[in-house]
Amino acid sequence: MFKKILIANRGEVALRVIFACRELGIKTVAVYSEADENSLHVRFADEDVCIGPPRSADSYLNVPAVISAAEITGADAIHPGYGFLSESAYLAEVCEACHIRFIGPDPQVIRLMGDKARARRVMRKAGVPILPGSDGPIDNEDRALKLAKDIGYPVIVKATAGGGGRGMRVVRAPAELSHAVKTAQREAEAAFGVADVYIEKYVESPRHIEFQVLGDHHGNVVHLGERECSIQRRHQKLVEESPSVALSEKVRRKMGGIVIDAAKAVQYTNAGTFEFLMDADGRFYFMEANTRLQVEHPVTEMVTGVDIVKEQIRIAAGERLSFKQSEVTFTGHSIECRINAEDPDTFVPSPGVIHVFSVPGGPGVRVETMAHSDCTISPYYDSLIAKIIVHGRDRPEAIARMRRTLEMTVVEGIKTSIPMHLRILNDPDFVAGKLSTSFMERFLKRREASGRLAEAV
Amino acid sequence: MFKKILIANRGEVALRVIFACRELGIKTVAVYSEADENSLHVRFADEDVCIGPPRSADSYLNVPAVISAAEITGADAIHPGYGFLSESAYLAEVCEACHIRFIGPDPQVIRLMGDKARARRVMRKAGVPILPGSDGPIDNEDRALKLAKDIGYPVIVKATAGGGGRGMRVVRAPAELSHAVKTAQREAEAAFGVADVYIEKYVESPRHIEFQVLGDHHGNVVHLGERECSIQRRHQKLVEESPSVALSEKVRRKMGGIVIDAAKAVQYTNAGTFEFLMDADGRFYFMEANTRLQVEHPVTEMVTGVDIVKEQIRIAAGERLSFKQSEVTFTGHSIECRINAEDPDTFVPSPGVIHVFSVPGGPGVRVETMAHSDCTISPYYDSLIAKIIVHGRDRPEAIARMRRTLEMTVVEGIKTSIPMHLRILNDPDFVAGKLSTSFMERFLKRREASGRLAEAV
Amino acid sequence: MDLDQIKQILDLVREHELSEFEIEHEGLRLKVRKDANGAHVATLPAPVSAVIIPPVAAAAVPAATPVAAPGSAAEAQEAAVADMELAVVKSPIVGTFYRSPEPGAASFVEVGSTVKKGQVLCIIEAMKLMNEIDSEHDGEIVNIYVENGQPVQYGERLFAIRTR
Amino acid sequence: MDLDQIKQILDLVREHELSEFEIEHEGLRLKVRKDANGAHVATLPAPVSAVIIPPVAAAAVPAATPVAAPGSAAEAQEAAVADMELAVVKSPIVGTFYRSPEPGAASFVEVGSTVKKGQVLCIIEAMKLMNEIDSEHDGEIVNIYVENGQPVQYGERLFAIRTR
Repeated sequence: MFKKILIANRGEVALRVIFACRELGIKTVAVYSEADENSLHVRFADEDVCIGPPRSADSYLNVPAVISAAEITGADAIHPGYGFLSESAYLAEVCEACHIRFIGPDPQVIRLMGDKARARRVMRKAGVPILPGSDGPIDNEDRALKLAKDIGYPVIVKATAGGGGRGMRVVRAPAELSHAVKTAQREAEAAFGVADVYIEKYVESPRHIEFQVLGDHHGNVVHLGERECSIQRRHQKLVEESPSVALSEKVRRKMGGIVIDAAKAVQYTNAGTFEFLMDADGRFYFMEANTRLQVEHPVTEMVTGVDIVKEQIRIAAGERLSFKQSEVTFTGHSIECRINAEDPDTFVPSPGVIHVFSVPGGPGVRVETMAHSDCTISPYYDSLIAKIIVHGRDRPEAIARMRRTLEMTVVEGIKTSIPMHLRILNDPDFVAGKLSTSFMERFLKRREASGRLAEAV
Repeated sequence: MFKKILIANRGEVALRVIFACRELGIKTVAVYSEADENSLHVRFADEDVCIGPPRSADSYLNVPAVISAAEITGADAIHPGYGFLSESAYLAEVCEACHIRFIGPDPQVIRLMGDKARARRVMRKAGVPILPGSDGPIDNEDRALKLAKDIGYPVIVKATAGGGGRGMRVVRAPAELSHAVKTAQREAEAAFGVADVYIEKYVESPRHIEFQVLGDHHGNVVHLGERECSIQRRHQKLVEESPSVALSEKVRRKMGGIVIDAAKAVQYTNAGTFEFLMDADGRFYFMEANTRLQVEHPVTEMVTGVDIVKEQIRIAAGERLSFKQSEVTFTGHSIECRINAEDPDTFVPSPGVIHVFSVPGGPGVRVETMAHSDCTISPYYDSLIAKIIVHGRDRPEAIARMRRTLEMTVVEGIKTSIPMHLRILNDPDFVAGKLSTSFMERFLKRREASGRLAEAV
Repeated sequence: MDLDQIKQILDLVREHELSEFEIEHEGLRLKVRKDANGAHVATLPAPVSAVIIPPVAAAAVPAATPVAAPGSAAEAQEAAVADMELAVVKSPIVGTFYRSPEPGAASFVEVGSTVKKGQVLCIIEAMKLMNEIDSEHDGEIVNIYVENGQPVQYGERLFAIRTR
Repeated sequence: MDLDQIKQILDLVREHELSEFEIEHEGLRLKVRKDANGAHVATLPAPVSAVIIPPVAAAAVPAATPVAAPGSAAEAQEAAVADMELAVVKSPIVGTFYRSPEPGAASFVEVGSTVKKGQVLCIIEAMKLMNEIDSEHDGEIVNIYVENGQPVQYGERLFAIRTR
């Protein structure tokens, strides 16, 4: 097992990794930018290294600084958390060269999954259902038009290097296609440095369903069931849950088997997530695989009892998975709300000093946060200040529990998304489990229409 | 179901009941003494009533004030929490007379279990193993001597109205008996107003094992397994866990059956706990039944997934138990540490202002507290400021999790028992599960001997 | 309000370099004045903080209440004297407040009534018992804070009596 | 009203530079006065806390560092002047600090060495790369904060140079 792990991240996920390391008896090294000097992850790591100024590009995204920090502290592994360098094949490669274990999949796998068009091809070959579309980047307008006609409109144009909603365009008629491709290419070029885009079938109001997998270095892969993350705004997830009300036990088993086969086909190791769209008829289409810990991993931990971060570390250290697929059980229902420092109506970020911070306890409540009374939420990084996760015997209990937890959460000094989350939790469609990725669009329109009346809080 | 519940308590348990009420959609009424005006339970109840000055006897123990508060707010039920009036048959009777539902067993059952000598007799009749001893109060010294001789020394003299270690004397030889009885009677008279004492066999270094039961008003009774609460100092529990390492599944089932039969024999309803001593040979002896929610109920909730407070409310409202014994499952291991505002070495209470309060999250961590940054811990009430409960896949994971949670808990401004708890968690006997009610005595002696070296924190 | 809170307020007064701080809240009145005049500090040895805390009401005993917002030290002293003439009768128990012995009957007292020590002012019903609340002062009723039939908490203000 | 609300009000009072603030609302009365007399501060040596913050170092550029704890305003001024002549070289990267080009070789600089702008002061090894750190000033090395072979963080002080 590792002696010392450097955590190349900040905020709640850095703390999450410290929890896991302490439980495993592993020392930790925090890295931090000058803006995070007083952060809890710095306080609770055994060692800490300042790696640069506040701007992420100069600190948390600075591979030489991270590697040097690992070298001068003698860390034998790096956990990248999520975001920042977590899907950097380059960091994983440098780690290999420097004999530091990268806690994540091999660089080739990260690179493969990072190329969305290539990943599609490989997944299709592995028997994973994918949306009909171009097998690679579009290089010819006529062929694109013919393909779109074969698939049937609407189609979506997507950047091969994409993510976060950039470089995407929905096309509903042939006349729009050429313009959409060009715009998407321009956006992709600007955002990712690669202009390549591909076309696939566009599914109206799908559910976002993702499967969590864990694979060790001995050929064992298990899945930990699905998460439903359909509540998104501009491709940012706001509420996640497990299990999804849309999946029967039979479908869960079937899809679980498919993702295990897919993971094995690419020799996937460590933790990963296979994201799917699910259409109104219950058909699944592979979207992409995330080669890292997900923000929403706690909902899976709550229903399975598996500590995913500890498993990541054990796997990276070469241990075998400590359980078999048949030993994975799913109990109750879990929901996560991502509490952001932002105006709940306008979504404008609200950094600043939190004067009062208090989250209630009680059964089935878990809080992941770096916030505390008298802490500063920095404007340099993303606005997530806390993840509140609840577990209940069933979905109605989980919803009731989340409501009372959010109602009794006190954050003074900055604005948070809690009032918006409470409105979502009280929405009849949400309560009925009628979810889709267009939920938020409808929800916000309804709210606008009602003239911002009837505040839930 | 009830419309509005008055919570006749304060602190974390008042919040615990508010959680349950909110999840069930029931309004709440907080009562508070002048010392608790700014408490969280007052903030988060729907209504609140000041019922008296800081002294408990004039406020939280003041039955007319509590009943009047229920009447002027129109509450249709009272939850007494634990401590204060929770085992007051009188309050339960007045509630009956005022047509307010008391959330707890019937007054007769509270009264029966409150009379320790009578409870022994009834339990023995119901087939519960009890310690050999006098069937009722001792009225004659010669008979006491003969009885003690029959039982075999050591014996223990206990107040029939007893609790909390007062009115108790261990007797190891006939010559000490008479003096011990007189002292115990004097203490019992002073503490409880009733001088009656009884004699029973004294078990050396037993384990404290208790079973949680729930009974509805339709004759259904289930047990939720056991808790081991052997880590006590002066009869105050410091660390509790579930399950006990000392119980096999077979013994759990057998003892569970016995307590269900016993509960049915006295027509027990609502939540209750049957406490046993377990000797070195694994024999159980009934000690007493607590006719209320226990401080340590969360460890049972963590391993069973049952929300005991919600069940209490549903039962009191006349609902049937929502599950059968066969549906009760036990998953993993849970430990609770009672964090007190006290010096970890001298146990001297440490009330005052908490300037900084922060407890980490992460998987399997639950915190029950009324504390927050900039809150005042009042000297008027008991020193419990937080219960930290963890759950892990097994006992070693639970211990590691509790350690890292306590290590990363920040309480500034007052002293807390956290350093002591960390030392207990690192004690080889504790880690090995070698527990008994004399653990703390040995632990503190060893510590004294080592000259207070090697602080765990 | 306890000593800790008072300490915290004094810390705030220092932190914000206030010269005067006054608060009145639910039967408590706290006034703090601080002579932060630089000259005094330089020439006089003691920059004394003056804390005026009215006698804290023991449960249910009448407490002083201010009648005017003092604008200067002299006025404050006058106000303090005025204060001492007012007694506030607070509810010693939780219950329902009744101004008359039975429905339809005349009220025990009205604003302007002259009362004597021991005279019944009202009834508070608690647990079906009618508890008569007596005046502890001779004086004149100048205020009645609670409506007939309204629930009252422990320590809630019932009457103000101008004492003699 | 709790202490937090009072604190917030006082913060507002400060933020808006109020000399007096009074509120009365639902049984609460709060009054605050602040003697913010500028004349006093100006004419008398008021007990002002003197906070001297050296110009904050932009990333990796030399910054002034105080050499003495100022005991009075006059001293502080002197110190500030002294400060301005000192440049602190901070580490622009994370790595291992080496004072000489290779083991056994002579150090690039010693305390007392005269250095010129552009002259190599030390090497910081990061990811097996040897990064030479140059002086941005002409002057004299007056302090070396880090031992040879020791790890350094981003922004850690390496040298103090008395500039000319």
